[in-house]
Parts: sequence; C-alpha cells; structure tokens
Amino acid sequence: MKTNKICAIIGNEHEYADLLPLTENRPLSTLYFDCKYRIIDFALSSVVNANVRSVFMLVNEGRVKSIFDHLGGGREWGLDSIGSYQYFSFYQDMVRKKAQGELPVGDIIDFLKAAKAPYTVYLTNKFVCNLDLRAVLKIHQEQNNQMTAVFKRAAANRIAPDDHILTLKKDGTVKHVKEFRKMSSKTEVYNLSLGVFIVNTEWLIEQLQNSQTLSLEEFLFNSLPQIKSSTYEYTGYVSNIYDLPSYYQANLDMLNSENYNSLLFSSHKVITRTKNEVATYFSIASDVQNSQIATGCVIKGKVANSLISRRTLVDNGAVVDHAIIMGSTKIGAKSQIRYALVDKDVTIDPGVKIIGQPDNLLVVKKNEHITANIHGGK
Amino acid sequence: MKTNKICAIIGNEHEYADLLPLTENRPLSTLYFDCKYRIIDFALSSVVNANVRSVFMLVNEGRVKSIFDHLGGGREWGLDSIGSYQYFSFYQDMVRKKAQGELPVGDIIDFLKAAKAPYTVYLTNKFVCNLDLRAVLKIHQEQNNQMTAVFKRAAANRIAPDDHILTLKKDGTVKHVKEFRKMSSKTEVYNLSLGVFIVNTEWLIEQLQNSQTLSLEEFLFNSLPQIKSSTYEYTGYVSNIYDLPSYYQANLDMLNSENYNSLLFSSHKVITRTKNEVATYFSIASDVQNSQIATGCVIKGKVANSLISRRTLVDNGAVVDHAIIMGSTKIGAKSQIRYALVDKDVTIDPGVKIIGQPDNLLVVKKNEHITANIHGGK
Amino acid sequence: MKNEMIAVILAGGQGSRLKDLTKDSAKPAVPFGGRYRIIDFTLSNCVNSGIYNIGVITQYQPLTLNNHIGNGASWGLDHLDSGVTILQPYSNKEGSKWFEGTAHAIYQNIDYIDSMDPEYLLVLSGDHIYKMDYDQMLQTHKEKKAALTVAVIDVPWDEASRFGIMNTDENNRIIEFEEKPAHPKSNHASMGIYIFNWQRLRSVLVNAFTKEVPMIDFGKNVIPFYIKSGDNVFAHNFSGYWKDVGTIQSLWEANMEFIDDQDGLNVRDRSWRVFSKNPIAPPQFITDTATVNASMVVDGCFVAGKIEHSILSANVQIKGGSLVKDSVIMPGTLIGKNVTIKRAIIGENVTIGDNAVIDGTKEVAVVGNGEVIGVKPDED
Amino acid sequence: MKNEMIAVILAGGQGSRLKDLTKDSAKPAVPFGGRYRIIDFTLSNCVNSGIYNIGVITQYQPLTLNNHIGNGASWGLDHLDSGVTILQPYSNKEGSKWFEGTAHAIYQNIDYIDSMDPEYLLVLSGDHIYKMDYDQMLQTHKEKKAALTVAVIDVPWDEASRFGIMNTDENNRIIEFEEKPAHPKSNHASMGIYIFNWQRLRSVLVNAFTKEVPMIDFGKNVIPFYIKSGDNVFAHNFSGYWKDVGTIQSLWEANMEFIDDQDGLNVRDRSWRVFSKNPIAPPQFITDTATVNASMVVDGCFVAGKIEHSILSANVQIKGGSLVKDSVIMPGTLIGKNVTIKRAIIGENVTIGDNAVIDGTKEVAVVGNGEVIGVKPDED
Repeated sequence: MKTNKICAIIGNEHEYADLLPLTENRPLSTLYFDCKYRIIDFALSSVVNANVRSVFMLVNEGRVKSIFDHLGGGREWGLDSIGSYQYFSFYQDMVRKKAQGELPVGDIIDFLKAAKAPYTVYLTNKFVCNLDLRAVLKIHQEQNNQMTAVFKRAAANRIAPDDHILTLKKDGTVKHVKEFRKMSSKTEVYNLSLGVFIVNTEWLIEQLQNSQTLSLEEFLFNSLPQIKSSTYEYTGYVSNIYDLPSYYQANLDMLNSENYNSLLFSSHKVITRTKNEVATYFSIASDVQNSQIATGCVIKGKVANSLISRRTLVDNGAVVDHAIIMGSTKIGAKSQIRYALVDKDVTIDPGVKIIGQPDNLLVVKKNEHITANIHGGK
Repeated sequence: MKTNKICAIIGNEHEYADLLPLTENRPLSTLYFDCKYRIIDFALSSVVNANVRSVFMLVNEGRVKSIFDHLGGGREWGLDSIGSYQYFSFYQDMVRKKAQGELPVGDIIDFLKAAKAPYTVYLTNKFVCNLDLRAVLKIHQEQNNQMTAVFKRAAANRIAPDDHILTLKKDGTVKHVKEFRKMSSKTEVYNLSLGVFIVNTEWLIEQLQNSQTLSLEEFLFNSLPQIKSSTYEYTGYVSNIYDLPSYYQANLDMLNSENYNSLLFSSHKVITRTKNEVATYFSIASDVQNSQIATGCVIKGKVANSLISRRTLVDNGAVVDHAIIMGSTKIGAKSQIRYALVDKDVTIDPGVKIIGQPDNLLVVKKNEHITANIHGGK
Repeated sequence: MKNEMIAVILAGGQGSRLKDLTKDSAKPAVPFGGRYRIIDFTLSNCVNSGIYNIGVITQYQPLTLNNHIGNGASWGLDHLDSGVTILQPYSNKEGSKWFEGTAHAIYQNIDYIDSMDPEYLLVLSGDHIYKMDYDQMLQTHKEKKAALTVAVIDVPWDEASRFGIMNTDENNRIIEFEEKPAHPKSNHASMGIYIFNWQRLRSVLVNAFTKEVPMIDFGKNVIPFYIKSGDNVFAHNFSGYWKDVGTIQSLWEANMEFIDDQDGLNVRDRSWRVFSKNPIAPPQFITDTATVNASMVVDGCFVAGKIEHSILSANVQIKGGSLVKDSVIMPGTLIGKNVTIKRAIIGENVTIGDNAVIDGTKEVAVVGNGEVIGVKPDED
Repeated sequence: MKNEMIAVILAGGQGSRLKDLTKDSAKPAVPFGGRYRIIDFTLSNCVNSGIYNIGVITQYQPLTLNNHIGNGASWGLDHLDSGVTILQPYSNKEGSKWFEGTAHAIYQNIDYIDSMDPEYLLVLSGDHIYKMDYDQMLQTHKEKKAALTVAVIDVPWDEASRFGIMNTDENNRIIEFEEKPAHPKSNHASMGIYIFNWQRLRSVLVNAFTKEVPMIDFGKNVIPFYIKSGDNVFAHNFSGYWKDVGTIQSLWEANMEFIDDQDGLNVRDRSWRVFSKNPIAPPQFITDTATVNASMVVDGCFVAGKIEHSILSANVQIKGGSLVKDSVIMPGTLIGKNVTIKRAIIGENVTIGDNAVIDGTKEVAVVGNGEVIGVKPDED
C-alpha cells in the first residue's frame, strides 16, 4: 500500500478539571499510562501503524511543552523522515483568525491540501485503545461513505457527560448524535463515539471552507447524521479518561491480563518514547505481586496491585499497594503508599505513610517532597 | 572533544516594523537569505558546528509555525538524535509566569540544569555571520571569564538604533554598553555587539534565579560591565538585518565573491533544510549574469545581479535585474522585475512590469498574483 | 516483520565498461544528471511505489555506495518498519562465499529476505535510468496469479539481438526466453526486473544449490527453469523512458537526454520525485563573465566560463575563458582558465589545469575520478 | 571530514567457544544483561568518550549485528558528522579478500579510515564488558608522544599466562610483549585496545603487505614490529571492571556479576550510560503467582513463576510453577509450566515445554537460539 492514502489530524479538545492536579502542567494527552506510555501514544501509534506519514496536531498554547518533550523530533514514531511531517497548530490561532475575520480552520485546510491524501482520519485525545485504522478505512471504502465514525458499546459508568452517543438506524448508519448528558432515555449500554472519524478529504476541505467552526470535533459530530456515513464498532479494550477514578481504573485495568494483551500485545505495537534504561532490579528481599513495572527501577520493598514507571526506587521495607507511581520517584525505606497516584519526580521520605481509600484516591503532585503522613478517608 | 561542554539558547527578541510585509507571517528568523537559507540557519549552524547538542529556542506564539516548518524534526542539523534536544519555549509563557508570581525564566533554568554543560552560549536572531563558537570558547576559558561577548567593528550606516555598542577599556574588557540611539559621541566605526555571549552556566543559573527579567538579552547586556568579562572581535563577514534596505543589501552582498566565500565557504558549513530539487535548467535562450540561483529553477529569460530561490520559473523573455526572488515564484514571459523583493509563491503574469528604484525597493507579498504593472519611484 | 513485497537491488557489479569512472566505486554509485547517483532512480522508484524495505547487494568497492545510501534517510527509508540494508559477502559455519551471479546472490541472502518475511520479492538492477511504478507490476503479477513476472520493454527490432528476449503468447505469458538471440522472434526485451513469489523462488534456489544444480543467474538459469517447470511466467509491459547506462557512450547519451527533459522521464514531476542525498552547499554563482545555455547546474557551482549543453554537478568550479560543451562534469571537479572540454565525462574531484583541451568529438572522452590534468589552476 | 580519533571495532569473530549461542550470529551480537548485546558496551564507551565515527569490521553472520546497529541512532551516532559503518569483505580491482587477522582487517579497510581522515586510530574488540574513557587513554598517548598505546589491566599472577603480557619500564614504556608466556615477567595484560598514530600504522601495513612481510595480527605481528622498530609504545593502565566474555563460563559469570551491580561496572550511572537498541514492548508483568528475587527483568516479560538470581531479557514469558535460578534467559524465549532451569544460558526465541528440567549445576548449561525443548507449552 502506498503511504499517502490517509493523513491524520489529532485534536486536543478535551481537558477535565476532575483530572487536576495531574493535568496542571500537562494536557490530558501526555498523562502517563501503564508505566511507560502517554495517552497520546495510542492515537499516534494507530496513525503510524496505518502507515500515515502526515500528521497535524492541534494543541493548546501554554500546554505544548509537555507534548514537544514527549515527541521530540518524532523519531520513535518514524515522523522525522523525509516525506513525513508533524504539523503543530494552536487552537488559539483559530480564535485569533476568527477575530480577524479570517477562516479559523485555514491552517487545517492548508495541511489537507499539502498532504494530498484522499482520506483524512480525525482522532480525539481521551481514549486509550489500539485501533486498526486500515480496517476502518476498508469499511469506509466498501460502504463508499463520506464519513465513517468509530464507536464502542460502553456501560454508563464509563461515559463522561460530554461524550457523544451515536444512535444508529437499522442499516448501521447514524440517526443522531447526542452528548451523553443530554440523553433522555437510559439504557445499559450506549454506542459511545471514540472520537475517531475517517472522512473523504475532498469533502472535508469543501465543508471547512464554508465553516466558521472552532471545534473540528463538533463540526464532525454535526455532519455525521446529515451525510452518507456509517459506523465501525471497535471490539477491543477501551478506556475513557475523564476524571481521577476513570484514569486510575484504566491503569489498574492493565493488571487484568486479558486487557493487557488486547491493548498491548495486538499485532499493532504501541510506540512510545524510548529511554535507555537498565533492567529493573529486584533485590533479594523484594516482594512483588500482581504489578507492572517499567525498566530502570530498583525494587527492594513490597509492591502489590500497582503500576510503577521508569527509574523509580522502592526502598527496603517500603510498601506500595494499589498505587500508580509515575517516573523517577523515590520511595523511602519503610514508607507506605496505598490507593494513591504519585506524579513524576516525587520524593517520599522514609517511614512516611500515604494512605488513600478505594473511593478516595490520594494524589501527590509532581516534584513534591513528602515528609509527613497523608491520610485520605471519608 | 566531548559534546556537552556548551548548550545554546537562541533568542528571537528582535522584530522590526521596517521589514514588513516580509515579516507579516514569519519571524525575522525565517526570512530567506541568499536563495536557500533562512536567517536562523546561521546561528543554528554555528551552534551545531561547535558540537552543541542541546538547544533552547525562545519563540513568539503566533509566529512559531514558520520556525517549525523550517526545522522539521531537526534532522538536517543533527538535532533529532539520541542525546540531542531542541526545546521550544514561548516569550508569552514568561509573561504569564511573571503575572502568576512565578519566576519568568523558570523554563530556561530547567533547561540549563538538564543540559549539564559548563558553558552556555546565547545567540540573537538578527545577524548573518559564520561564527566559530569553539574559538570564542577558547578565549573565554583562557581569560577565565564569567562572560565573553562577541562584537564586530561596524560603520554607523550598518547599525540599527536598538543595536548595542560596546565601549571597551584598554585591556579589552567592557567599560559600558549602550544602545546605538543613545550614543552621544559619533565616530566612524563602532564595536557592534553581535548578540552572542558565552557565559558560565553555573553563574547564569545563579543570576537568573534572582531575576525578574523578561529579556535575556537585556539581562546579559546589563551584566556585561559588572562582572569578569571580555570580548571577542569577529573579523568575518556580517550583515545586520533590521529594515528592507539592510535586508536587500545583505543579500546583494553575496554577489561579491569575497563575502560569499567568507560566509559560505568557510570550514564551517552553513546548514539549511534540504529539499529534493532537480538541477536548475538554463534554456538555450537564457541569459544569466552575476547572479546566484538555487536548485530546482527553470531559467529561460534574462537574469542579472539577482538572487533566485528554489523552484522559480523565469519564463521566455522575462527580465529579472537587481531583484531577490524567493521560492516557487512564477515569472511570466516578457515580464520585468527590477529592484524588487518578491516573496514566496508569487505569480507574475506575462508582460507585467514591476519596476522599483535603488532607493525605493518594491515588495511583492507572499502568494500574490500580479496582473498589472507596479512602478516605484520618488 | 511482515511485508507484502520487498526489493533487492543487485548493485554488485564493477561496471568495467565504464572504465575509470568505476575504478574506485561500483557502477550504481556513478553520478548522474548533476544531482544524482545512478542507483537513486531505482531507490526512488521503490519508495514511490510503496516499497519500504530494500536490500542492496554489493561486493565491489562499496564505500562510496555505502556512504551515499547511509541509513536511507534521503529516501525516507529510515522510517518505522522500513529500511535499506547493504548486503555484502560474509562467512558462516559452512564457510565463505562470494556472490557468483544474480541468483546466487539472492541465495546467499536468504536469511535477510526471510527476516523481512515477504510474500513477493522484487529483484532489480541498480544501473538503469527510468521511472516505473512497481506496484502496478505487482497488480499484474497478482491478477495473473504468476509465479514470476518479468518487466519487458519493446526495443527497436534491429537492437533486439543485444537483449534477453521474451516470447509471449496472446495472454502475455512468457513461453520462451532467449538470451541475445541472433534472430529474435519478438522485440520484447527483459528489463532485468522480476517479481517472484518468494516461497517458490526460495525452494527453487535451496533445492538447486543443495543438489548442485546450476542456478547462478536469473537470465541464464532461473527463468528457463521456471518456464520448463511449467510455472506461470508473465510479462509486464513498460513503455516509458528506460536507459541502460552501462557504457560510456550510453551514460553520456542518457545525461545529454536528461538536460532537456524531453525524453519522457519528466524529472520535475513532484508526484514522482527522484530522491538523493543532498550535499550541504551554497547556491550556484553565475558570474558576470559566464554564459550558461541549454545546461543544468546545481548547488555549490561557481561558473565564470561558457557552458553549452552540459551538466555541472555539485561544487564544480569553472574559471573564466573556459568552454564546456556537450559534457558532464561530476561533483567537486575544478576546471582552470581557458580550458576546452567537448563531448566528455569528467569524473569526481578532478583537477584540470589552465589551457587544457579535452576533445571527445570522435569518441566520448573520459577523465577518471581524482585525476589531475595539466598544471593545477592558479590559486588566485 | 577531519576527525581527531575514530574507532574501529573488530567484530568479525565467530566466537566458536560460545557454542550454539553464535551458530547464527557473531559474538558481539550475543545478548547480555537483559537489555544489551555485548557490543553495546564498546559502542557506548566510544560515544561517552566523544568518539562519533566508528567502523565495525565483521564477516561472520552479520545480519543480527547489522539489524542491531542499524544507522547507529540508538547510540546517537546518526548525528551530523558522525556515523557507524559496517565494514564487510568486498572485492576491488586487485581481486577479493577475506579478513585474515586483526591487522589485515584494518589493512583491507584503509579506504574507509582514510575517508574519515583521523589523526589517531582506536582499535577495539567487540567482546568485552567494561566502561572505559578512551579520551583519557588518548591524553596518555599524546602526553607520551607515543606511536602506539596499549591499554593494560593487571590480572592475577596465576592467570597471567593466559594473556598477552606487556613488560614495561619505569616510564610505562612497553619494552617487551609476550603472548601467553609460560613464565610471565609481569601481570600487565593487554586488553586488546590500541591507539595508533594512523599515518604511521598505515605506512607500516602498506609497506608490509606490499612486500609480503607477515603483518596479519596486532598481537603476533604489529606490536612486536613496533617494539623492534624503536617506535614509542606505551601502556595505559586501567583498573576498573573488565571481563572477556568469550566462553560460556565467563559469559555466565559476567551476567551473574551484573545482577547485583557490585562489580564496579556501576551500570545505573547516568553520566556514563550504556546505550542499546530499545525494543517496542509493554512493561513487565509480575503476576500474583510470581516471586522474583535478586534478579533483573526488563520490558515485555510476563512472569508467573519463581525467579531467583537470574536475568530475564525482553519478551521472556515464564509460566506458573517454574523455577529459574542462577540463569540468563535471552530475548523472546517462552518457558512453560513447572520447568526447572538452574545455572543455564537459554538462547533467543527458545521454546521450553512444560515440566522440562535444564540443570547446569556441574557445567553451565546452554540452549541454542531458536531451539525447542520438550513439548510446546499449552496455548492456554
């Protein structure tokens, strides 16, 4: 298959106050996931695994640094090659353009024209899944659609109020699209849009040239019931990130080996930034069970039901249980961490206890130095 | 020599209204120079030729797209490798931080700490020169300075009002620094600062931690007379870009082979983005003299005393004289262009005349389609 | 890694008919058209056809070729799941072997091909100038359910006896192959471009070499064997510009045809770009004593003389009073004052002193890489 | 391109003493320490010492090594003016030659070295585990104005007769070299690391090979020749961790010493990182039936058994009820249920069926790459 069949636009429209303080200095896209990934790795891997080489990323000013730091030159994703491009554009530019009476989506149109791909895929930034875009494209082509939307059948407790639900006709096409909070009838499961759309580029350019929209996602959802479109049901593992419990649960889900295999051992590899880390060392006194650990760690204490990111030290006698530990954290001897999310570069002094509850997760902010006990409770 | 001796900060503090409309949608840094370069290539090449692998770029929001488009993943400059990083940060972030009561230069300090290089070079964005930073570093080390500033002896008519002039003591150290417009005594030549400083990183971090400055350049100039510092006189070709005539002249300077050799055939190559272009074709009827031409052009008409960028067509019978033609421009048959700067992607219809004067240069804006004559004159 | 089709480029030949131009590098590394080396056309065809894993088999003086290809970045081949691998002779537990022919070279590199796990293997030569969509050929191969598809081009009848000629039936099936026939039955010449079903070719080669049946060359052994075995062998017709540049005369001709770009190669078509390693060099400088007509000139050239219907490659300098006509000057060559060069190919990094005359009017003149002719030009 | 010093790594050897571990790849490509291949230590030493142009000379089964090194990006060697070049046998106008010894391999690659134009040539082996700053050695070389500097390490006296022994004077000048002396006069063993003034070595080699004087190996021929010719030959003393991993026993020992990182190698020191090609793999999964102690585990591993004082490399799976003790499991290997492995090195992509027992208590056990032992584990 030649490469320029699809070009990709990755949006960053979703941010949730309920994810603070983890998203204080980074967008949702660069939240850690399962020890070594960031949320954006999943969308980006889907894109590059489909041999897409032109990627347009819409980002927010003031939050772009974290994305650049993660992507670097794009080497790991093969986006630093001749004929491959990452374009960055800012939502704020769209607002500025609109204010100046210009077409807000002008940069997007320029990108689509330069990429010269007959199909465009749009991906949102909040779902973790391993989607085969070539399979979606095939359906899109066979159905001869203008647009194909990807959804997952999901339970109500895994849907955020601002997520979009697709109501389908009998023939599988879209009857209407509604935000979840506006759904009147309640059922067990919903057709949750995964914010992924394949559209015909020519049609998209034409529509955007007459559009004043500031939200590409809104524009796509609005168009969906009005044109020749159908849907693709994704059957693999998905998690939907919109608040601390959903984020915590998505990570813990990986300790179920069915989820772990579905997401990370499919034939499409999930790519992330590589670091040169030494193998993780387990001391003779260490005690680790039902946990996932990235490389570069030194484990001397007890770890259970937890996810531990790169270059973390768990010192002698420390206990980490039901916790998510992000990179380069130092967990002092005989300290205890339970039901907690510990951000990057944290230092926890020896003997300190950080004890959350299943329904009251504690969060330790990036770069903090914890010297005294923290207890969460009702 | 091991690589992490120096890290670099490239600033983008200078923008001039007198360069409009060429800088309407791009910063001064990405103005074309001599057919295939951009102004920033010179600072960046000095940096990578000195084996510097950590580069911090301070840019302005809203103008960053042009820089990203030019740098891509940094491949051509070798900045996409393991252990090499480009960091981007925004001046606007500094303002935001200051408003929030944080240290405005926090990102710079983070970079300096991560780079772990004993020396830091700062380079401004407005001078075109081919500087050997290793030679400057050697002087800096031998003199055991905190800071070493680079200057060039320059005539008054090649200096902008906001440029800084160094007044030296007999021992070569800096007595004081003044903006050119504030100089009271007039002389033939001045010690024009080239906006390049090598400083000891440790000292810089210490100073910045107590500084509320929003301009690194101002901070460096203010510090210069107060600490152990000296100067390095650069003796090669320099041009100073601050208005249309200076920009035009800097380009035309390249038609003097002494300047051309000094700047572009030194032992330190100037690197720019590579494009896969076909060799430039000169038709049997073409007539080219005293001109420089990038690859990918098709020349069928007459070209004299001009600089022509990549993928330009000069059609049959057209005349280009004393002009700067930027990339991908189509110059129609029998048209005439004299004393003009024609930006990228312009189309000039057959027979059209664009006639400026040596003291009244015409500018054709990017993407314009010129269908009627334009005459400039007093 | 699973690939539908990978390519192997046979770039091993010395190209001795190119005389001094290949004394220190292989034929595919010879400069072409001012901006390229010969192999760039084949590599770019691969990339433009969507083939991203390429082995380059070489054993003669590979340093220039290796430097040129590098990590494949110039062709976008350093991408994820893509790559260009230089394959040179090596030893294993069974001993050490040089590549003895085109098919033997494939046999020796079975491990590489297996590691790419392709369904189809595209075999190419590295010494032709052309643009071709190998993906179209693959479609032919799949439609015909062929075991082997050979690309053919119709050559003038009076030249047919210089080629390997394919005689085809009404379905374009190849029913006979004749190497350089005295009395050709058709004018369908093999372009030396093959698509094989890899598993079939693999077993043919392994079987033959195990039993010491000769299976050294594709033309001599493999194609006749396929036809005899009743394998489906089809022709894929190609009708664009295609030129073998294996001799001085043909290399010179191809360069001359390239200048005016009226040969159908359409080199400025950006939808099928020819990629190459770009040198770091300033723009070309045409001084006020120069005249340049019907010529191609690239970055880094400094021209003070008269250039007529010629190609100047990167970093060539030509001083005042000199004439270069109907000639190709390869990269880095310096030409002094009042020099005359006609119908010549001047190699890389040559130095030609003032007043020299190189006249290839009778037979195209050649100056080998690095030679110094006459007195060195003044360093003024 | 002008370089002060470039490095050439001699990675040609088969390493037949590593038995089945090198049946399909060269010794420097053998995995080490869970995360690395042996050559990573030498390559990383180069990069950390500021040497950015490296030739890797190889002729035995180079595919794995080539794939591993690729364009050098993993070591930051795809930087501007830097690079790693694989040097394999090739033919030229004089014919075709295999590399017959260490010095002969350098002789055959003079063109590559000349193209880098170094003042000094660093010659390395690709089969030692150590961290060393070659830049310090270069400073010694320059201070002493040596023509050749040899890195030496003091070995226990009772082992000295297994090494090339350097006898030095009070200035550390080497006055005598003895290859594996029965009665060693010193315990200064050569580490097989040499810095040569390139122009001098070049002329020594060219002169010898032109006149057919034997100059095949550095140890046997070149060093004795230098000493005899009165060239300045100095020793550079090294005292850190250094281990030859040329035998199964020493490879196993080096891995065991690596686990606790108490051997002075200090592998977690990020100011002298050991770089390697990083596979794409998820985090390791230690299930609730696993116990892991005094061990090293990397990405992609799935552990349900008991791991004691062992190294698991990328993508190793160990099912429930199995015990792995004092062993090294190389990448991609699958181990079934209730398996016992003690004092063993299990190669790459091995499959070990349920209930198998591999016991190397007497002599370290080895399972070669790709082997299948016992019944395949259930696909449950």
